[in-house]
Amino acid sequence: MLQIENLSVDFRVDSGWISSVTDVSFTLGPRASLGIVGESGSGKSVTALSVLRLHAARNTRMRGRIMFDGQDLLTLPERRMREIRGRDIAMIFQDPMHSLNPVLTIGDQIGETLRIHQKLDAAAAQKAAIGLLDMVRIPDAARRVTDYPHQLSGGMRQRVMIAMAIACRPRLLIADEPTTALDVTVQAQILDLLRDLREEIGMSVILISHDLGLVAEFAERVLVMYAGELVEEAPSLTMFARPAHPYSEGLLKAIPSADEDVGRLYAIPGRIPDPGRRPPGCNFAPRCPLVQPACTAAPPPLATMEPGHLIRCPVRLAAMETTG
Amino acid sequence: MLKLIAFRIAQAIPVMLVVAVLTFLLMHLLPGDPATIIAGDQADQASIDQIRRDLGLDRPVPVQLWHWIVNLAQGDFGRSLMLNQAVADAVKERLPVTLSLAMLAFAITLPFGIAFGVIAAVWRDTWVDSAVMILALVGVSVPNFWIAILSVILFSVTLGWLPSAGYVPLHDSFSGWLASLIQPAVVLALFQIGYLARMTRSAMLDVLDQDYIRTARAKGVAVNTIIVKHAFRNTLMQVVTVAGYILSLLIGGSVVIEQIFALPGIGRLLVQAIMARDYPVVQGTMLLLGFAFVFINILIDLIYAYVDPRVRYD
Amino acid sequence: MTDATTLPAAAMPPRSARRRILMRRLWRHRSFRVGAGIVAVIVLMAVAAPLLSGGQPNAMSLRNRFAPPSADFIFGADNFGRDIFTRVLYGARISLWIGFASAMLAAAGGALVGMASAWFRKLDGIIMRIMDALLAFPAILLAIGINAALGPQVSSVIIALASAYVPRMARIVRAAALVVRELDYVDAARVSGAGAGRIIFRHILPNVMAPLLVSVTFVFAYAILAEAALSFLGIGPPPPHPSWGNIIAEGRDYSVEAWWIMLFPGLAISLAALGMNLLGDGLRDVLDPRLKIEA
Amino acid sequence: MADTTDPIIRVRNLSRDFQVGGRGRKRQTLHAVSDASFDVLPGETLGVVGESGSGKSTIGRMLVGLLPATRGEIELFGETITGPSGKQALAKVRHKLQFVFQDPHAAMNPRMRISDIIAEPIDVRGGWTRKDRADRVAELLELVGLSAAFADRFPHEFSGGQRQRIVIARALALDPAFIVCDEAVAALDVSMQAQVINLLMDLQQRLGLSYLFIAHDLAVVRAVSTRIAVLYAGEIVELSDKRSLYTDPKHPYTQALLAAIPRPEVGTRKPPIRGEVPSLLNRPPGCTLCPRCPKAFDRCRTEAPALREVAPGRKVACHLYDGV
Repeated sequence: MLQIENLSVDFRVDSGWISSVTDVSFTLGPRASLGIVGESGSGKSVTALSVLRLHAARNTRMRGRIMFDGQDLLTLPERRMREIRGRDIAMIFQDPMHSLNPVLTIGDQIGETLRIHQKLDAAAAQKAAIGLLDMVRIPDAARRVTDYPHQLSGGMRQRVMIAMAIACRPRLLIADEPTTALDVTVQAQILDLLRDLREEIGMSVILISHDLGLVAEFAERVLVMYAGELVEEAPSLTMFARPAHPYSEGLLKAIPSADEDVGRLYAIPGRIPDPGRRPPGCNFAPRCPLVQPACTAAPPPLATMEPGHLIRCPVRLAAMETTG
Repeated sequence: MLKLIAFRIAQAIPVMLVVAVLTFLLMHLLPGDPATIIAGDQADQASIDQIRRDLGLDRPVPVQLWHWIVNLAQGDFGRSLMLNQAVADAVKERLPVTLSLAMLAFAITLPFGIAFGVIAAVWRDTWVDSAVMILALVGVSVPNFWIAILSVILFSVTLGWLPSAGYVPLHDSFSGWLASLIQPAVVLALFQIGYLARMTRSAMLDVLDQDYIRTARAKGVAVNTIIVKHAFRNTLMQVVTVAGYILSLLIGGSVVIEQIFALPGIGRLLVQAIMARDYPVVQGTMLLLGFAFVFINILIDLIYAYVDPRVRYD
Repeated sequence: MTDATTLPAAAMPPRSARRRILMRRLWRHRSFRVGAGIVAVIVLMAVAAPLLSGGQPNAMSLRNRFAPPSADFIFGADNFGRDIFTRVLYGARISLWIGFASAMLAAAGGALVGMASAWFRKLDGIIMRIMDALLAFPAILLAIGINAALGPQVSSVIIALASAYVPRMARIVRAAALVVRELDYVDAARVSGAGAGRIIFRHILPNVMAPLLVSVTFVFAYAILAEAALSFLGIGPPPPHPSWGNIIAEGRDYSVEAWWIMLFPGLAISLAALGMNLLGDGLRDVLDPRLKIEA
Repeated sequence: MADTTDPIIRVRNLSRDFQVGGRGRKRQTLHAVSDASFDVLPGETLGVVGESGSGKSTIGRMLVGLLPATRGEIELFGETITGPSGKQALAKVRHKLQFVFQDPHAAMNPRMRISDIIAEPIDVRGGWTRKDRADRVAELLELVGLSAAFADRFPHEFSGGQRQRIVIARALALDPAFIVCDEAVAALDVSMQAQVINLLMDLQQRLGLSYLFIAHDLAVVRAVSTRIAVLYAGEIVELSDKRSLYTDPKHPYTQALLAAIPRPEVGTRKPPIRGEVPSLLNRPPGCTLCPRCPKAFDRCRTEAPALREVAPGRKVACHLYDGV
């Protein structure tokens, strides 16, 4: 259904263009769930925003192809793109406080999606909005529909965002760090809600997060991004049980556990390179415990390790082949 | 809402008191003895003393202040020295002129200032933006009295389209009123249009940068709808907060403009009073204008509360 | 994304280079460049007035009364036959000085009041009520009032304009200082036992300089305009000393027949204010992009 | 070692109210912290866990004198810093207290050099020669794993992880005995977070520090703490040693928090607790968790439970354990 091929995104800065996302490719079928994990600056959110082409056009350069239903979203005229946004592909964001318009009622904001794409009149849209609020389990929906965002709690606001996103029963929902701004107990509620809605509507979901545990719980497949590149793709249980790329491995080991007492944590040495100052060759090479001279010479390709499990690390790949 | 109104009015009382005290102190604590100035250079000591007694200046300052406040509370703003008239009456006569001028200029400022700002923000970094912003910058950089004189030369003297001076009351003739005020009002509005356009543009750009605009785009909302429905109302909230400042600039500017177009307004009264060293009038006019702005600011707070649901429902 | 602008420590420029980077960014800003150019030219011309014009600003010459612009009098001459070009040059000295001095004085006063209000929360209510009261007067009216009380001199114009702009400056400084005082580094200083003096002068003041500097340039522009308006009303610096405002005031009666008397000083005022405004726009964009235009 | 030594910090019935909502009748009292009592022993880390609005930061700020207490008593190193002579008492022990902030960007004055930032506690206390001061700065930088050559640089030249190291170096300047870490790793990426946690643990070992470690992340708290206090809506609901808290949580809220942690194996997580943290303005009588609690019974609605010892070293505020 969604096929991203060699997507690269550059941003304009003071001194020219810097590359944010480099050569990202992946596919997503109908009714599937995919997680994208990475630290800040990994390009995970940039990738997601590219699918809906929500970057400021003047300061962004995108290359590659984003195929959705057989058409390339990157070459679609803006008018056609607008028809897809909210109807076929919807998105929710990290900060529900600032993602809702403070001067419009939540009913108005939810109904707007339906008024645009299904040409409902105001009364019908309002009625549908109440139904949607019910669907995202906001109690007393008929009364709440005329509330303004500031009258709701953080969790409720994120539910409103979700109601808005699913209004037209999209085929793809992109959730960009949907629970990061929320408390732990509320995070679990929102996650369960998203899972149930995915079943109910039969949509695909891309969940973007810095939290590997969260993504693994939610998604069938996980992509790990580092410094603008896809470094590993695997089914989530595989990713959790035996990550293959040294970065994924290090990331997993660096997360403290609430289930057992660990001694000293493993810490990946060094720091994430800034965009525009990425090293030659493999981006992770300066921090990598497996680094070989060849790693710093040329950027390594993303290669299949086993069916459905891809990594961007020739060193690990070679080691696997000799042992396996 | 009613509670809010009552609360804001209650809050205004101390401000008005401070305004009154400041006006008083301005005239009494600064160097220079009003009596000497009023009496003129040739006056002898006896007449200076007489004036001082007449004005009550021989009493201690706190007593004078007390009398001033007590009189104010009774609606007595003092008596003019040059006009042989109560200050309140003198101001009342001239108020309609200044009010007409300021309101007309305000009515011109709002649509143009906001429209230019929005246009510049929407076409950000294009030639449209540059052109509008250069015009706005010229607006806030050119002295209005100078433009007024140039305008009179062009429209009144050379073309003869508009009167160059004088005021026609509204109840005499609407067209006469408009003709007598349109030129001064437009000239007066130029600075404020520029100022408001610059403000609106930066507020609009700020709003367009917000997450909820991205949410609207993600829903597939058309650009025009985003601007009109999602961005403009939020921009307006920021613009409302400077409306009071704009009015204050307009009243200030009208002092100068009234001189050029010989409009018998408060500004003219004030300048005449200063020239004639008519201190009670200076004091009284400043005070009344000060009070007026306290109330304008209350009004703006209330409008703001109406526009912003976060305040309205608090 | 958020880290996009930070540079890695390994390739870090030292402090002088950091200044250089800031200067380069300012210089790349078109409005700043144009504004700085205009202001520099005007200031240079004011300083070098005796070199640019051989005459005296008050030298009268009945023979040349109302001489239109020509090779001898490039801006023409006035009703006393005084050379307008020379008068505008010398007028720049007074007008610029008034603009500069009142902006500086307003900044100092505003900084003091604003910081005190932001730091001593108990004083805040009363200080801000007084500022509100002062703000209730249009700046030009306040200046007229103060000037009327002090009498017509250059110094009273400066004091009047400065006092008129103190409340606005104070508000800007207070708003910035209130943001800074809630920042963690102020708390860090308090945990270490730092007193009010250290916190205000080491932590808050340096971090409110950017908005202050930006508003100073705007107030400079407003003050030039306000000085001209005061002079025009006859309550500015007294004639015969030329200021841009009173040259226009004197030329007003002849504005139809001898338009040059008032045209050129008006252009000078506009150009100076335009230059300062452009400069301010540039400073704001580079130093303090979140600051709203307000002064 | 915990039971043989006297506590360095003793907190009894500590409460903090805030007045909110303007003046007059609209003014309401917000109970940010109610009746908190706990000790901190030398060399231990007391973890404080809670969601937003739990009052955890307020407690931390009161302990170092950033915020006065409304009621109750704080005794630091034998000095009572609350009450009438609290100011003088605080001045006596101030050099033994320090604070590490959540956001390392905001915690440093951008216009000061690293050397001046780190030496601020020294400068405030006074009495050091310039050479001693410079030597100390170099020593501190190396102690937190940075080069002494960084002393002349400015904060913006460093990454988030490096900045947090600098903030820690400043905290160590006067050899404190007790440091409050308020969400000290929450703003950092996973790989940086592990580095900073390890640094804090190493420093504790070397310098014998005590920490009050405030966090919302249960896994992070488990990694660093000796004992843990769980906060809900301004009250300590459970106070326990680390191991028993995670293996056998007593309070229903603690159970809910642990249950909400995402698990990679699909379907292993229990349904989350309903609702969100209540407003701290109008406290219902009875237990604050009651409206959300799956185990609530009649008594919970009318009577607030007190924090009582239910087993050696374990305290819980819940009526379920009244019989124990």
